[in-house]
Amino acid sequence: MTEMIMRLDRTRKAFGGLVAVNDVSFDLARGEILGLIGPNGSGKTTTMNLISGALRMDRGTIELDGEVISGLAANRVARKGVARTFQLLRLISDMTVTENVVVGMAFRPGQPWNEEMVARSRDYLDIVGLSDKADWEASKLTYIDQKRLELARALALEPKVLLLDEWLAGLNATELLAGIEIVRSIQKLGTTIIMVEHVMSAIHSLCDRCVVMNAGEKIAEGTPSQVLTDPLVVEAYLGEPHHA
Amino acid sequence: MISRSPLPYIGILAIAGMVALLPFIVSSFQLAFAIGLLNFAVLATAWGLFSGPTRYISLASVVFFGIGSYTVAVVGEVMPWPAVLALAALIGGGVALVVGLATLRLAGIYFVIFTFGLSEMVRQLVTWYEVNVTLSVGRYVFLDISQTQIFWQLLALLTVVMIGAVALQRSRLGFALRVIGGDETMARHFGLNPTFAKLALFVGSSMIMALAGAIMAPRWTYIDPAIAFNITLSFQVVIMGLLGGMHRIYGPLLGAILMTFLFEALSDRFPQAFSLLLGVVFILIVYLLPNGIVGRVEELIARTRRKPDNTSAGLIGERS
Amino acid sequence: MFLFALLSGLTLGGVYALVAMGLTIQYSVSRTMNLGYGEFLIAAAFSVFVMFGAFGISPYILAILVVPVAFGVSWLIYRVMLMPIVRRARSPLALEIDSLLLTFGLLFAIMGVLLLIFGSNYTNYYYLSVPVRILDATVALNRLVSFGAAVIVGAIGYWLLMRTRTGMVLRAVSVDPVGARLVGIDVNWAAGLAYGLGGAIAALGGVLISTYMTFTAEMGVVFTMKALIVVIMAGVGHVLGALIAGMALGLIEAFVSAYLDPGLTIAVIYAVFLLALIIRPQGIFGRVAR
Amino acid sequence: MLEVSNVSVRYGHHLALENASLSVSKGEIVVVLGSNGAGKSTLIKAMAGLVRTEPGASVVLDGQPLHKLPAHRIVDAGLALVPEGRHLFSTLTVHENLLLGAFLPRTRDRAEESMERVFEVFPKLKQRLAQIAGTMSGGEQQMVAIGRAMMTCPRFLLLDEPSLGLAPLLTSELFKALPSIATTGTSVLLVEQNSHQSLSIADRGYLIEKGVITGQGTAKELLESEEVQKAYLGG
Repeated sequence: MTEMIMRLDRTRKAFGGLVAVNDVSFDLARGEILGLIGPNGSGKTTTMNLISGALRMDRGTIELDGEVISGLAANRVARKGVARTFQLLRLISDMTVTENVVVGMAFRPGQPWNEEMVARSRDYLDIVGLSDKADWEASKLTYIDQKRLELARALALEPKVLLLDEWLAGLNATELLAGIEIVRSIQKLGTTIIMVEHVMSAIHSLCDRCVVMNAGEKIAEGTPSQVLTDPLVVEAYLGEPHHA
Repeated sequence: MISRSPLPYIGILAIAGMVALLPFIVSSFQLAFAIGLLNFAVLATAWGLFSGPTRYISLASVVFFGIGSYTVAVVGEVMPWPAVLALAALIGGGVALVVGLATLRLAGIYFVIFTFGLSEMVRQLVTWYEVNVTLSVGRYVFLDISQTQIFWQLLALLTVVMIGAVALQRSRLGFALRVIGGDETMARHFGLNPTFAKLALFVGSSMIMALAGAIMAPRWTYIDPAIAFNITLSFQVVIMGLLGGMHRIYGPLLGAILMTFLFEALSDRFPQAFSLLLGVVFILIVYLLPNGIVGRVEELIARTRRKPDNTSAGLIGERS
Repeated sequence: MFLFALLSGLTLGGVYALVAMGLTIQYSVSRTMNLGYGEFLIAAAFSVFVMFGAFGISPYILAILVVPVAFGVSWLIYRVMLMPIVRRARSPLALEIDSLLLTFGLLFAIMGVLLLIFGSNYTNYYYLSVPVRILDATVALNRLVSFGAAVIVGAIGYWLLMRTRTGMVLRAVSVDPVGARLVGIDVNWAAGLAYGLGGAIAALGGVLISTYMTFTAEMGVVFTMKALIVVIMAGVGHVLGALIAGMALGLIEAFVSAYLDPGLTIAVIYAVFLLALIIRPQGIFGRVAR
Repeated sequence: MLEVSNVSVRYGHHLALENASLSVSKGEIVVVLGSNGAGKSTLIKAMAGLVRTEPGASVVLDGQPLHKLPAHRIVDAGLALVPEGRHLFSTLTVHENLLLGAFLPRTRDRAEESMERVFEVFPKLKQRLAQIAGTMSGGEQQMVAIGRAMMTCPRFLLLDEPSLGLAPLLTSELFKALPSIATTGTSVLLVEQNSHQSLSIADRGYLIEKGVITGQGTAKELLESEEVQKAYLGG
């Protein structure tokens, strides 16, 4: 019997006439990596925004460790232990790498304001392999390193649940392998992860389970190999099967 | 980011110590000028403390300054001086709290527009109260406080504000403001409450302005709402902050020093054209020094260090 | 007293509605906030005052001269003063701040010119100040005529925005500037036009108000403030809302000064504004989000 | 004939598009395939003049260079974009949205004729003319957006992920409409993730990855390519 850390119950969000997330429910087991997949515009990112409190949902509930977090503002959700990365990088470009990591650390509950944070930021930079550039200005980093820094900053919040929004997108084959290793090492540290991802090879090798969304609805749930052979899922990705 | 070095504090105290000797060597006319300068230095620095990191342009400095002056006019003779100052700061902070709670959770434009008319509203309320309740519009301030004492009080206030500004920059709140200034949406996702941080700063900055108003009040001997809440003062403060550069602690201070001399020269030579010239100076600053003198100097330094890189397209009007 | 307050509220509200309509057109199309807006109103009032004094021509006829000039000046201000900052702006927020600061300077520059020429004295002149009895209240004819003119021009303006091609283009730019560029609209051309229209409307308001109100060179700020409050309260870009809210503002002002104290009008308007900000920050007629 | 060569776009320090080149002949439907963040939207925005390109870029439509023109002049030159997010005039009616498509003097006289063309492709819109555009469903809004672009009488139509946010049924309805636009001589370039459906109506396709165009071929070649299958479905 696995222990649940997060539960989404009939969450719904509409923008004007468009229902972006339509009564979506799923559970998240402690320590697992859940892939949230589906074609573009299917409501994955909106779901992530509902969990992280960036958007207020119309109805439904989200629980974290038995506590209702839906309806809380984003800053409160973060302090409860949900961290995220952003699809479009949101680093503070005129701060150093270390300072950007401290952003993740400085505002979590009970964190004293002292030099120790600078030393601790090294630990998170080590995990993502960025400690040799700790003193660089964030804007001087390459795209890949900026993605690493986003992750280090999210880790610095010491979250119970980590939301990765297409964190592996745009990496080349070698970088992808390294990225997959980083995500796996984070899981080993005991963090539960939800990842929105398009890179199928990463989903196959990382995810314990997948939830597939299409047009705002959950259409499938199961292991990666189960869902990716599901005819409904194949159709959602390919459109109508091409009968030649 | 986190620094314990006492050097900036020592520097500020040393400079303040030297300036404190000024009343012994200058004429009373020069002292009066120095008082005006110190007052603007305090106001502009307090303004920059809030508007710099948040980019919320406050057009209401005179509201808090006027509240401070009026507090002195009302209770100056019945309470001990330190209690008067404390009360002035409290009232200023209280008003700022109400204004901030209503507007700081909204986009910056609402705040600007609200502060734009706030001085007019407060002036009307005070006038109405004086006419209907106390039955006289003006008040006399008879306090036994000399020019020199006013000078030292303002200098002490400025010193405290500068030290406070350095301490703020090294504090968690100061760091929070840099994060909010960098990316407010992102900041929320790391446990930061931007509205709270902005509110704290706005209240603090307003209390300083109220204190300046209180300290300056004994200079006037006569105060009425039109004098205490004259919107031109707000305007002067904004222009000083912009000229110096509001993204650095010492920017508004620099702007205050330069502008006070400029105002003095202008109002002497062209008393009739004061508004016009101010307006023109303002427009020129927006075009030529968008980041103030400090920003321009930093730009020049950066340019000599490395070649400029032409980065990022604008959001609006590319190619057009 | 009630009828008197109602009548003076309506006449005042008519002009406020008109003036707010001009500002909301400027703001929503150009996305720059013009704090110097009220100066156009006051400058027009002074120019009519001078010309009426010199030639004795009716202010309403002088408007035919003043309004187009205001259009041209306002258009020029956008092209010459605001376009450079529109071009350099890196984000809508930066543009908003830059335009606020720039037009704040413009406010003082125009006010400074007026102060140089006219000083800071209260100014007025007499035109059509014939009492007219309506039921048991007396109203000056100039107020009635001005009200009528404001209503007619406001209605025509609204009709032009809603029913003509150019009106439709202006609305399109205010809703989605990117979409507008993608159908071939030159957004800067539209913004210049909107600035011109706003300035012309403000000048007309100034002409109308000058016939029955005392004014000073320093009064432009107050009109800008009231127009801003109406625009924000109505919801940015909502023209009909601005007309209604402007009318309401005039009525509130008249009743406050009749029943409470003439010196408290702005304080009460501000209280209403504060309430509106707290309850409906997107404006009474505005929508939460697109 | 449209020829794009050496288009690079930089956002800050991030090179979003690097030396992209492609060409589309008259009446052709071409699709650019790429994953999220690959740079396909940037490519299309650069062509329409919505983002600034690095020096050296050139976009030439039937001999006329477009890369120095502002966005509204590019539309006048005959290149129309249906953007991501649609950018409809949401508080205006469908009719007004379509009419605004015929804003340019060269299209104004033909407005009625163009609107008939739009109704031929999207008959549904004819009954919805009085509706406020923002209140329509995603698919209907996409039709209005394409209709509005058709009203500009383009020689060349760009579509940025038209299937985004649409249910599969609506997507196929939409894609079926595109060939009828191309039959009148209008070329179509669309960027998509939805490889099968878009390739099934396209003549040719390009592949884009990390800001670089990495491959091209006829629609048939791409459909049968294992690499394409793998990149978009994980095989």
